[in-house]
This record gives sequence, structure tokens and C-alpha cells, in this order.
Amino acid sequence: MAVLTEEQVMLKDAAKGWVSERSPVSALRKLRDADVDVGFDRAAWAEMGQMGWAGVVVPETYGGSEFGYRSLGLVLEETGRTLTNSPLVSTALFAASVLTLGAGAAQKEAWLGRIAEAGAVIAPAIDEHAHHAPAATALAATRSGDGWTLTGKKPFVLDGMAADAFIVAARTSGKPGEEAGITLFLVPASAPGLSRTRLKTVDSRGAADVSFEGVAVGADTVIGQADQGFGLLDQALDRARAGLAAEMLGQASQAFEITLDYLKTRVQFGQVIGTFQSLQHRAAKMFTELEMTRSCVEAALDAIDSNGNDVRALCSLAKAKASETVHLVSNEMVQMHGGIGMTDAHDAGLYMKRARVSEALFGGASFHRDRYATLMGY
Amino acid sequence: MAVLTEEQVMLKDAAKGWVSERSPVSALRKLRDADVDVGFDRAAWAEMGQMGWAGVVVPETYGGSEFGYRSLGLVLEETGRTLTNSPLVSTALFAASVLTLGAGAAQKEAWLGRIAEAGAVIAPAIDEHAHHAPAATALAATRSGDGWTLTGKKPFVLDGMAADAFIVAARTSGKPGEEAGITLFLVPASAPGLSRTRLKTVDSRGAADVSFEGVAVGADTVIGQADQGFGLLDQALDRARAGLAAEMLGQASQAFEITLDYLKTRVQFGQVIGTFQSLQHRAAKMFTELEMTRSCVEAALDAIDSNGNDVRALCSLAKAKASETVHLVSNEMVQMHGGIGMTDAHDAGLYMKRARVSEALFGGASFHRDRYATLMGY
Amino acid sequence: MTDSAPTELDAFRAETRAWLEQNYPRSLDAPMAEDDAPWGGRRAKWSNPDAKLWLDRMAAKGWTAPTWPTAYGGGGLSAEQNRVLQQELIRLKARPALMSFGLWMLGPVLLEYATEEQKQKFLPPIVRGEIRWCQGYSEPGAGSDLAGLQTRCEDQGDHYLVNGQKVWTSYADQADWIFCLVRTDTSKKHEGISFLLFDMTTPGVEPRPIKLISGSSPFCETFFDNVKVPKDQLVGRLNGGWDIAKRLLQYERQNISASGFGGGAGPELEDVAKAFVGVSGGKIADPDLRARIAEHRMYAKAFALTVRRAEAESKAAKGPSAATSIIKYAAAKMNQDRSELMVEALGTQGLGWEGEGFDPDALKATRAWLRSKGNSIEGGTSEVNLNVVAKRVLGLLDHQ
Amino acid sequence: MTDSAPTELDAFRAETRAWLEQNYPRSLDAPMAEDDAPWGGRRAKWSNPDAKLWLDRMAAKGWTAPTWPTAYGGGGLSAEQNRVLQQELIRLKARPALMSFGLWMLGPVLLEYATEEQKQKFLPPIVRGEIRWCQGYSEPGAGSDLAGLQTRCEDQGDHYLVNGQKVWTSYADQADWIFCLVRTDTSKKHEGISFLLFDMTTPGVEPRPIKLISGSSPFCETFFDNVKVPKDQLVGRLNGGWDIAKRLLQYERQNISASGFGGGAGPELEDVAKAFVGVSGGKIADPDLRARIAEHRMYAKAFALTVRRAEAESKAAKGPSAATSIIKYAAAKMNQDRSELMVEALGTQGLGWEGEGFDPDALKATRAWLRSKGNSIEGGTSEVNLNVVAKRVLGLLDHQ
Repeated sequence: MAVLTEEQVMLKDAAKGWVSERSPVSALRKLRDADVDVGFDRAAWAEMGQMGWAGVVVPETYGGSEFGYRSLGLVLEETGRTLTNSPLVSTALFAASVLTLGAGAAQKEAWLGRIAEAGAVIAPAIDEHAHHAPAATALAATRSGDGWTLTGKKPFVLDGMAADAFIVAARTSGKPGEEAGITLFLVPASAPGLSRTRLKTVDSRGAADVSFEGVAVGADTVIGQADQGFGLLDQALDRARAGLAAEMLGQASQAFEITLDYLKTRVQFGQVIGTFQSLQHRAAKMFTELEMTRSCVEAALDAIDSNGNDVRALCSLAKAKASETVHLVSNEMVQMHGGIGMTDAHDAGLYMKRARVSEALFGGASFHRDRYATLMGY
Repeated sequence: MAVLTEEQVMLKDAAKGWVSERSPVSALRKLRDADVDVGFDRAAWAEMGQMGWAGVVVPETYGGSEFGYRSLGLVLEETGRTLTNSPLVSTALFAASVLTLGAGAAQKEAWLGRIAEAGAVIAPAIDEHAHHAPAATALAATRSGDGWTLTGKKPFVLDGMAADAFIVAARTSGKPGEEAGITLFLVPASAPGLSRTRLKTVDSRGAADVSFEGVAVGADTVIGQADQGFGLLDQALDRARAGLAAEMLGQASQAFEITLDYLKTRVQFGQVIGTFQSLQHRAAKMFTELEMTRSCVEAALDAIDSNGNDVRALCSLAKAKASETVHLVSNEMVQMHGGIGMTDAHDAGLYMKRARVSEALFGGASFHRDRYATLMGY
Repeated sequence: MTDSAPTELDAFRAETRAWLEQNYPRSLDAPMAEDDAPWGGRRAKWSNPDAKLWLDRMAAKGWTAPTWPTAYGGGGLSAEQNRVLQQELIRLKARPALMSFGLWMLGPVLLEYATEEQKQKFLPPIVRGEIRWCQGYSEPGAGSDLAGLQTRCEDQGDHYLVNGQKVWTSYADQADWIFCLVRTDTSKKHEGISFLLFDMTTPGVEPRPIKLISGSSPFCETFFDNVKVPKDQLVGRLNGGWDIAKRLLQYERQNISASGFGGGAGPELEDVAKAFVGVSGGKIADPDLRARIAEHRMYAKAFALTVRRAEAESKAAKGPSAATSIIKYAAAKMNQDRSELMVEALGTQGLGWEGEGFDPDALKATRAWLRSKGNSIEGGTSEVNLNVVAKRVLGLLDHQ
Repeated sequence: MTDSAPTELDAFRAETRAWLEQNYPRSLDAPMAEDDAPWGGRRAKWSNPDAKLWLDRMAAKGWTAPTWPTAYGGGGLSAEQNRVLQQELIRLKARPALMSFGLWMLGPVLLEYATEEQKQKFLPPIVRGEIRWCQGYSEPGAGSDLAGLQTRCEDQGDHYLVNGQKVWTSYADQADWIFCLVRTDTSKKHEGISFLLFDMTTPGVEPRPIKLISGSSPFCETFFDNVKVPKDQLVGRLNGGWDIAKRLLQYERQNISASGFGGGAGPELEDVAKAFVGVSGGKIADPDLRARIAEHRMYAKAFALTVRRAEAESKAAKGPSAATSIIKYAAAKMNQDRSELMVEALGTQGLGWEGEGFDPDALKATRAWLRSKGNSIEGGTSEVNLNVVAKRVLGLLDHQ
């Protein structure tokens, strides 16, 4: 459990300062009410790029800072606190990981620099069903000449409307459900035959259904080895899970703090309601869960950075714990606020909506409990 | 939800009076400390027989009162309250059900009358593993001449030391795990080759490991049809589950009432501890669970008596709910009593030990959740 | 054991059945859309004029308020007769003739607490669905602690003057009149509250709809700015409103609990799970989710059995069964658990707000999930429910 | 950042390793039975004389109390040096030389609160394991509310006279001396408590072992009937014992939490489940149980990571991390959940008390399950833990 470096403390403070000034919860509300189709504020994303946040895990060679995942987690925790929408998760976390871990030199050259300066959004087109199941990939990629033709659908692609390109998991051999036979492609959004439909999500994050109708791509769009993409995908997904867990920790922490403030100020029956023991005990239990979650998130991110041999289990642990905790805390936030928490004018609903979307992305608690048990051999 | 008849009210009151006089919790303590190998007080069992409790579900033709399962449930609830050990579950509930539902006239003639007057103990020798799984029956019964030879083991047989006979589930065809191919036998304890080893259980209920080494029995020991025993077994098990759930409801209700009294008298921090809101809410939640459990138990017993078409689902519901509730309440009983609840001198431990044994018998909450879902088709 | 002899009841059943079969408009057999709910009132819109006909016919017999005295427009039926009427209505799958807070909440307390003049004035229009009522109870600072309400009501000699704000006033923007708790003595808490009726068109009354986390809602904030109320619109005595308020809440809770928050509507949880998670060997493919669905379904079944038992026991004992006390709490938990599992089972299909790409049933489930969070708040929070069980049922004392 | 330069520490490590390798008796490599626990004291029994030799050698260097001043028999080591010593002891898999409430609880508060004479008298025998101490804190009427204790201590001029009863006195029947909270002023609560030391052989002291729901236990009830105590055995000032008492509790809790209630021993949960429930496709055959085992194991892993983080943060901040506050509560929950799952996984094999027919490991697991119920009671109940977190960490106020 490494203590933060000076650079990390500075990064965290900068993120804290920026979100409070440029991206408080009211920014999400504005975005929602303005019905922005990409689901985030492009000007804010550009500022994030200028501050280097899009390149935290990108190698220095390609214009990133190579600060590592724990550092990116610090930024995500702060943006999570105010429910900031941005392509950090899709692009700076997932796509940057895929490319850094598995892309060829030309692909890196072409895309990592653009990611680092927030000049491109690259979205993960992985799942094909309502539930996370990367091995279930069925979207067909068949060889045609030197290249490939992709046919199939990817629903609920995060930042799918904003994406300049997609990292697409496709089936090049074997059957859906098998890990072997999956290949990753980097497909530009402009590719003929690719179309997308905007989804209006409950939490106003950007998402789209993406359709591939005979999309022809060159051999140079394959990331890593054909048929061998699952390992790389899983590695990148684990990084996305841990980073998203950091964002969820921020969401849950802020939801808890807002609720705690309310417990200290709301008066009923002539008492501040935070004096009622049943609420005190529930608050203390939430605090316990938050502390446990923080330990898991930090351990997962540290393990990634130090290339530990338990990365997979720790990432499942972090995502599952963060899911359980943000679920609990967001429900308690509404309940403890009472009627006011049910109104759209209050932020509690925004935290709860964001919570459920975050829970579902890259596998919920149930998915990761199963994965953890399997990894542990039982 | 039938309101009790006058006869039922009398039966319930009689049971309440008898247990408080003849079988308070101290009777279990005495039994335990005297290390009685059959696990119950034979004199008390004889009195139960005189009061007609052993024959509540036995047809009048055979000396029973034929009052039905709801009535037997009333007795079990009261004996459950004081943790009374007796062969009510093994004999008056399970064995009486098997024989009444499926035995031939001669078998009925031979055994039901003895059951009704508490003149015989008949124990269920069903499960062969640590977890309830009647279809997993493997104990082999092979034809030899006109009769059968039984070879195998039945561990943890309730009232196995006291038993005059056993209802034995045996495999006569098919493979363990299959419902078809199971046959029920009524085997006298005196049969050559049958041996038993006493088990000292955590809750001082009587139990034994029973071993069958080439036990030769006649064709007249088969209950119902050979190979077709599972349906009858499952029917009788459901009756045992619902009746046991009634006993558990009694255990949980009494544990709750003792705890509630303690909350009203124990003073800490200058307050009766029952004034602390977190304990109040926990008490109210226990009360909620108890009320829900009562509804399930009564519905299951009523459904048996009225031959409803949802008996199986309701019996699983009752056993699962009773298991969850007695689990919760027995844990809370110890916790709310604090240190004193941890001492052997206090009754809390006795309720907790009995709770876990009752939970495991005839399938716990997990078994019945699975069964319920399967019955409902999902 | 019964109010009337079986033969009389049988005759009543036959007559009732015949009358209903003749008078229930068959055009109402079509499913009732939410907009078609027959709330009545001055601004009622009848998309199908038969719904109005049905109301008028039922009201003429007093059967919108079957057990109220005929003197006030009610049906004058005994409890037994009313049970028969309700059974026959169910048998016919008849739509309700009238939905009304006046019927469900205000009427019963007026019968108990109002003057003869007030009964004559207010009850018949309720029966006929001419006046739609709303409930002015909660305030921003008085939720669980309802008696902490601050809406001021001053005696101005020939009238009362009301100033303040209510919140969670259902359909205040649709209602004609309001029954409203006001503070008439600021020096006492419970003994300073009065129960007042007034017209929503009175100058100074302004309802504003509240948007919920689940979208638009029937709830309003309602502001009172120097609202003049005639003095004969006070029910009960001045500063004696708290008892009336509590009695009315009992009627409200009966209403909420009986409905179980409408949990049953829409596709079943297990079918959704099978469709969106998949099936393996006839079972929901995710065994973890399957176990939690089974656990919830068993809770729901236990709840339904408890409602039935509580009714049977209350009837037999001619007083509320102890089981009644836990129903509101358990109903909220049940509906919330169901809604959470539904959204979980839907996966990403449960994460939509509106528009293309989401199944309309899924969108409805997501809104219902958000709306269900209010179940443990409205009509008494779960915390207050548990307090009440602990104190009134279990006999635990207040903290000193 | 460190107390001594790395090179010095390296040298210390080399010396320590050499000394330990020479002086640790190899006969102690065998697993330590429960009866072999080196509690010391006048009545110590040494089934293996090498255990006594090991104690004497370690005590001679002061390494049973490594960081205590050498003036009182301690090792005089810095925190860094002590960490090296502990690492080397672990490396050698050495048995503890001495287990002692004197070392873990009493010693640290004597160092802070006792007079020079008292330190000289009491600390060296603790270091050498000559005197075994027990803790006289809880009473039948003073559990969570420890300050409600009633054991009376009267000033009789030349001595104190103690009357009353303690409970949960671990090993009172084995101990030589007791550190004991007594009431010296009945008119005040916290300010009427004093901290007293006395010999368990003093006339009038009578310990009686307590049997637990899990069987025999180290706990006793201890009765005091006109026990005369010399006045120089009071620690701190008269009526000033509460601060000492609280400080000592901090040391006790550190001790309990660090051990995590010894959860790790015995076979692993998942192996037990595989053995007793069966395996299907490499997975525990009951998917419901499997999911709950995974949930628990993840909780346990999160707990272990939190202990590590709390230590790292406390060290970095030179003060306790907020995470420290939840450790006792979470440890109790974790161990209880584990024990429940273990007994559930064992099925009927988890329902034995003693004797034939049950696997000895299963019997141990069942006893451990029963014993685990005390985890959320002893050393501060979970309710009190949650109160403390709510008030001290979260800043919520007391109910008025």
C-alpha cells in the first residue's frame, strides 16, 4: 500500500480543484438538460487533456506521463466525486491500456499520442448482450483479401457517439463462449458500414448501439495476434475495472459525505437526525464499507503498476466491492434524505443512477464474485 | 388461513401447559448433562403419547385422532419453544406420514397404532451425505429370494439410537442422483446386520450413524412400490419440513421473547438497553421476520391438510423462511444478551445450537431456495 | 357471526349481479390507461364518456361509498353486503367507478369528526365525484415529524388567514379542494394543530408540480400566501386537529399497504432474467442471481400470505392483528428488492432513460425502480414504521 | 525517515540473526500445542524444558519486551530494531518466548502512569515471565458500560478494602496478580474509579472458571470478599483510574484486532465445501453456497488489505489512520461469517459436540463457530464500536 508520491499528491489536488471549479455536479445536470449527444463537455475534455489526465498511463515516448494506474485512479476518484462525464474511462483507461499493452508500433504511433492530448475518443465495443461476458463475443470477422470484414452488433458502447474509433472484439474462430478465437480490431468510426444510434441513458453518460454491416478493414487494424485477443482484452478490462472502481469509490465517498452533512443538519422531532442511533450505526457501517473498498481499489491499482501476479483477482475484488458499496451508499443517500432525496432537484438521484450504470459496466458484483471464485479454484 | 377450531385451541393450550410444567428448557439441560443416549426422556414421551400427540396425523382407524398437520404443528410449536427433545419429528411427523400415505394395510396395522400411543420410535434413514439430498440415495437393496438385502450406511439418523425401526431409502435401480429407482423399506432395528453408533450432537438431540451390512429383509418390508419410492418419500419429507418449520417457529418465537424481556430489563449507560434505537430497529425487524414465517408455516400446514396443489412449494417456503428466521433470531439472542449470552449457564447457546441442527435437517435455506426456484420453473 | 342471514345476502348478491351486468358499460372492458383513472372533480376529462356514465350510475346508488349512510349519499350497505358488492365487481373485472382521496381518506374522518352541516355539505359531492380533494400534510421541515408543521393559520375574526407551504401534495394541481393541517397555536406542538378544508381556487393558493428522480409525478409543492378561509371550514375543534390527522393517516396506510405498491405489474422477474441473462438446464444461467431472485420471490410469497393472515385474524378478532403492523415496512422492502433485481436482471437494458434502443417495458422497469425508492419514505418512513413496531407492538421504551 | 541508519540496522540484523540461530532451541520447531503456550508465572508448567530455556535466554536480553527501557529489564530497542527482531523471529518460525497480559496490556500503562518504585517492582518480573497477570475489568452489571462498575474499594487508613465481583477475567484461576478497576467514589461515575494491583493469593480472592457455549474457557468470575490491598499498589491517583483503564483498552484492542480472532487456522472454507458439498465442473456444487463463500472470502481479503493499509497510513502519518477504527468491528463480522459458512458447509458433520462419528477438525470448527459469537461482544461490543465510529470518526452527536 504505497504512500502517495509528491507528484501523485499534486495530481490529486489538481483534480480536486478542477472538478470543484469546472465540473461540479451541476455540470452533469446542465449536460443532461442540454441533451448533449456525445454525453460529455468537449471543452472540459480538452482541458483534461491539457492537464495531462488523458495520458497518465500512456508511455512517455507517445506523449504520456506514464504515471501509472494508481495515479489515474486518483484523477478518476475526484471526477467520480462530482459525477463528471468524460471519456477518461473509455479512452484514457481502457483504450490506452489495450494499445499500450498489445498494439504494434504503427498503431501506437497513430493513436496513443492523440489519446494523450485528448485528441481522440476510442470506445470499447466489446459486449453483445445485456450482461458483461467478453468471451461470448459473436460479432463475425472474416478474412477478405488482405483484410477482414466485420458483421454484427455491439449494443451499449460507452462513449459510442463521440468515438473516433472503436476497439472491437470480434470472433475470428471458435464459438461464442470460448476465449480462443477472439481478435481485437481498431476500427475508425468513419469506416463504411459502421453506424451508431444514440442511447439516452439513465445517468446521462454517453452510449450508443453500434452496428457493423460488412465493415471492411485492413490487416493493420488487428491489435496483437488474430485469434489470441482474449488475453489482451482481459488484461485491459482488468485495468478498466480497477480504474472504474476508483471512480466509483469517489462517487460513493462523495455521496456518503453529502449524506453525513445532511444527518448533521436535518432536524426532526427536535433532534438533528444524525443523533438517532439506528442512523448512526448505518452510517458507521457505510464508513466501514468505504474504507474496505478503498483498500481494495488501491491494492488493485498498485498491483497493476507493480505487475503483481494477483492483478486479476484484485481487479475483480475492487470492482465487486466498489459495486456493493456504491449500491449501498447510493440507496442510503436517498433514504436518509427522505422526500427531498426523491426529487429531481436534489443530487441524490443522480448518484443513484450513476451508481447502477457503473455497477453494470465491465461486470457487476455477481460477475466478479463468480470470476474471483473461479480464479481461486473453487 | 383458517382460524383455529376449538379442538385446536385446546390442543395448543394443553401443549403450552405441559411443556411449561414438564419440559421447560431445564429439562433439555438435565438430559444433556445426564448424557442420555436416546436423546429424550422416555417418561415424557410416554406422557405425550397419553395426550394423543403422537397420533395427531394418524388415521382414527389406527388409534390416531386424525386432527391433521396444522394441529400437530401447534404441538410442535409449543415443544419447540422450550427445546423439548422427543420423537415427535421422526416418528409422529415423518414416519406416521410415510405409513399413512404409502404403506399397505398390514404395515399400517402393525405400526400406526404403536406410533399413535408412543409405543414405537421409527427413524428416517434417508440421507447418506452431510447435506440433505434424498435423490442421492446409494444404499443398495438387492433382491435375494423373496426378499431383499440391504448394504450401505446412513449417517446422522435422527433418533437413531431410540428407533425400534427405520424407514430406509434404498437404491433398487438407477444411479444415485436419479429419483427413479428408490425404494422405501421399513426395517426393524433388531434386523441382523444392522448396527448403530451414537452421535453426540451439538444440541443434544438424539442421532446415530446406522450401518447396514447385508441386512436381509422380507418383501413385506417394502413400503409402496419398489423403485417408485421417491414420490412418497418427498411427500412425507414435505410434511416433515412443514412440521419442523412449526417447531422452529416456536424456537425462534421463544428466543425472541426471552431477548425482548432482556432488552426491557438490562441497564447500561443508565438506560434500559431496549431504549437504544438500533436495538429497537433490529427487534422490529426480527418481529417482521417472525410474522412472515408464521404466515408461511400456517399456509404450508393448511395446504397439506386441504390437499392443496402448492404443497411442495409452500413446504419449501416454510422450511427456508423458518431456517432464515431462527438463524437470525438465535444469533441476535446471543449478541443482545452480551457476555451472559455466551455462557453455558444461559439458555441462549441452547437455542443457537438447536437452531443450526433444525436448519440442516430436511434441507436448509439454500436447498429450499433451489428447490423453490426449480418448482417455479426458473 | 354475520350481519345478515345467508339467505338475505344471497338475494343481495343476485340483485347486485343483475344490476351490475345491466349497468356496467361494456366499453370499459378495455384495459384502463393511466390517463383514464376516474379521479372525478371539476376538471375531470372523460376520454370515454362511458366512464362518466359508470360513475353516475354507481353514485346514484351510493355505491362509490357503499358503507356510508344514505343520508350523505352513501350506499348504506353492511360490511357483509359491501364484501359481496366488491366480489361481484371483481367478478366482472369492473374498472373502479371513482378513485378519490375524498372517499379513501377524508370521508371516513368527516363521518367521525365533522358537524352535521359539514357532512351534508362535503360528503355527497365526494360520493358523486364532483369535488376532487388533495391532502395538505407534509412540509419541507415536517416529514417524519409531521407534528412539527409550521403552516400558520391566524384567526382574523370573521375568517382564518393561512400562510405557509406544503409539500408532497398529490395532484394538488388537479384538485378542487384541500384538507390541510395548519398551526393555530405556536406555543404547543401536537395541541396547536387544526384540520382545515378549503377551495384550491381561493386566491393565494399556488401548487407547483414536483419532478422526481423517476420523472414527472403527481406530487406538488403547494404555497399559501394570505389565503382566506371561512371559519365554518374548520373540522373538529380549534387546536384539536392532531387526532383527526392521525386517524386519517390510518386510512391512508391501509390504502397503501393493500396495494403493496403495485408490485405485480409488468413482466415477471424470472422471465426477465431468463430473457436477459439466459437459461442453462432450465434454470436462470447466473446461479447467484437465480438464488437472489428465489429469495426475493419467497419473501414476496411470505408477504402475500401475511397480508391474507392479517386480514383473517383482524376479522376474527374484530381488531387489528399484530401482523398488520409490519405490512407497510415489508411491502416497501419487497417492492424495492424486486425493482433492484429487475434492473440488475435487465443488465444494460435496465440503464435507459428514454428513447430508441431500449425496450419500452425495460424503460418502465427502470422508472419503476427509481420510483420504488420512495416506498420506504412516503406514508411514514421505514424508520418510523420500525419505531412504531418497537414501541407500540413490542413495548420498548423511548430513550431518556 | 528511519530511527537508525540502514547500515547500523543491517548490522543489528546480522547480530540478531546469529544470536537467534544459536539460542533458539531446535526442539521447539515442533508445533506448539495449546497447553504449551508460554504464559509463565509462578504456576507455569513446562512440558518441554527448552521452552523455559528460550524464555530465560530472551528475557536475559530483555527481548520479551524489546522496546521497554533496559532499566526495567526491557530490551531498549528502537521501533526499527524491534521490527528487525520480529522479522527475524518470524524467519526462524520461532515460538513466542512469552505470552503475557503483563507484556501486552499492563506494562505499557505502567510505563506511562506508575511511580518509579512501582515500575521497578512490577516491570522486571513481567519481562522475565515470573508473574502472570489477569485483568479485572468487566462486571455482571458493567459490560459495554464499563464505567458503571461497582466493585467497592474503601480506604481503611493503612490499606484498601475491596469487595465485589468481576467477570470475564481471563485465566484468573492461573494468574498471580490482577490489575483491577475499583470504585473509590460512589458519587461520581468516571471520576470515581481507581486502578489497583493486587496478589491473587490475597485472602478473600476467589476465581471460578466460566463454561461457555463452546465448552470450557479461560474466563472466570472473580469474587472479592474483604480483600486487603496495600496502599502503594494503587496506580495513578485515587479516582484517576479511568484514563489508565481506557489507555489499557487501546492496547488490548490492538492485540485483538491484529490477531483477527485467529481466523486463518484449520482447513480452508472452500476446501471444506468441496469435500462436503461436492464439486461440479471444478466448482463447489452448490452455487448458492459458492457465491456466499466467494462474497465472504472477498470481504476477508478486503479486510486484510485494510489492516495493511491502516498500518502503512498510521506509520506514514505518525498517528492512527481512520481505517483503524473499523478493524475490530470488521474482524468480528468476518470471523463470524466464516464460522457460519464453515458449519453450513460441513452439513451434519458440523453438528457434533464430541465423540465418535465426527471428524476432529469438524468438531473443532463447530466449537470455533460457537466461540466466534463472542467476537462481537468481547473487547467492546460491535454496537459500541459502531457508536464510537459514528461519534468520534464521523462526528455525529449524542441523542439529547
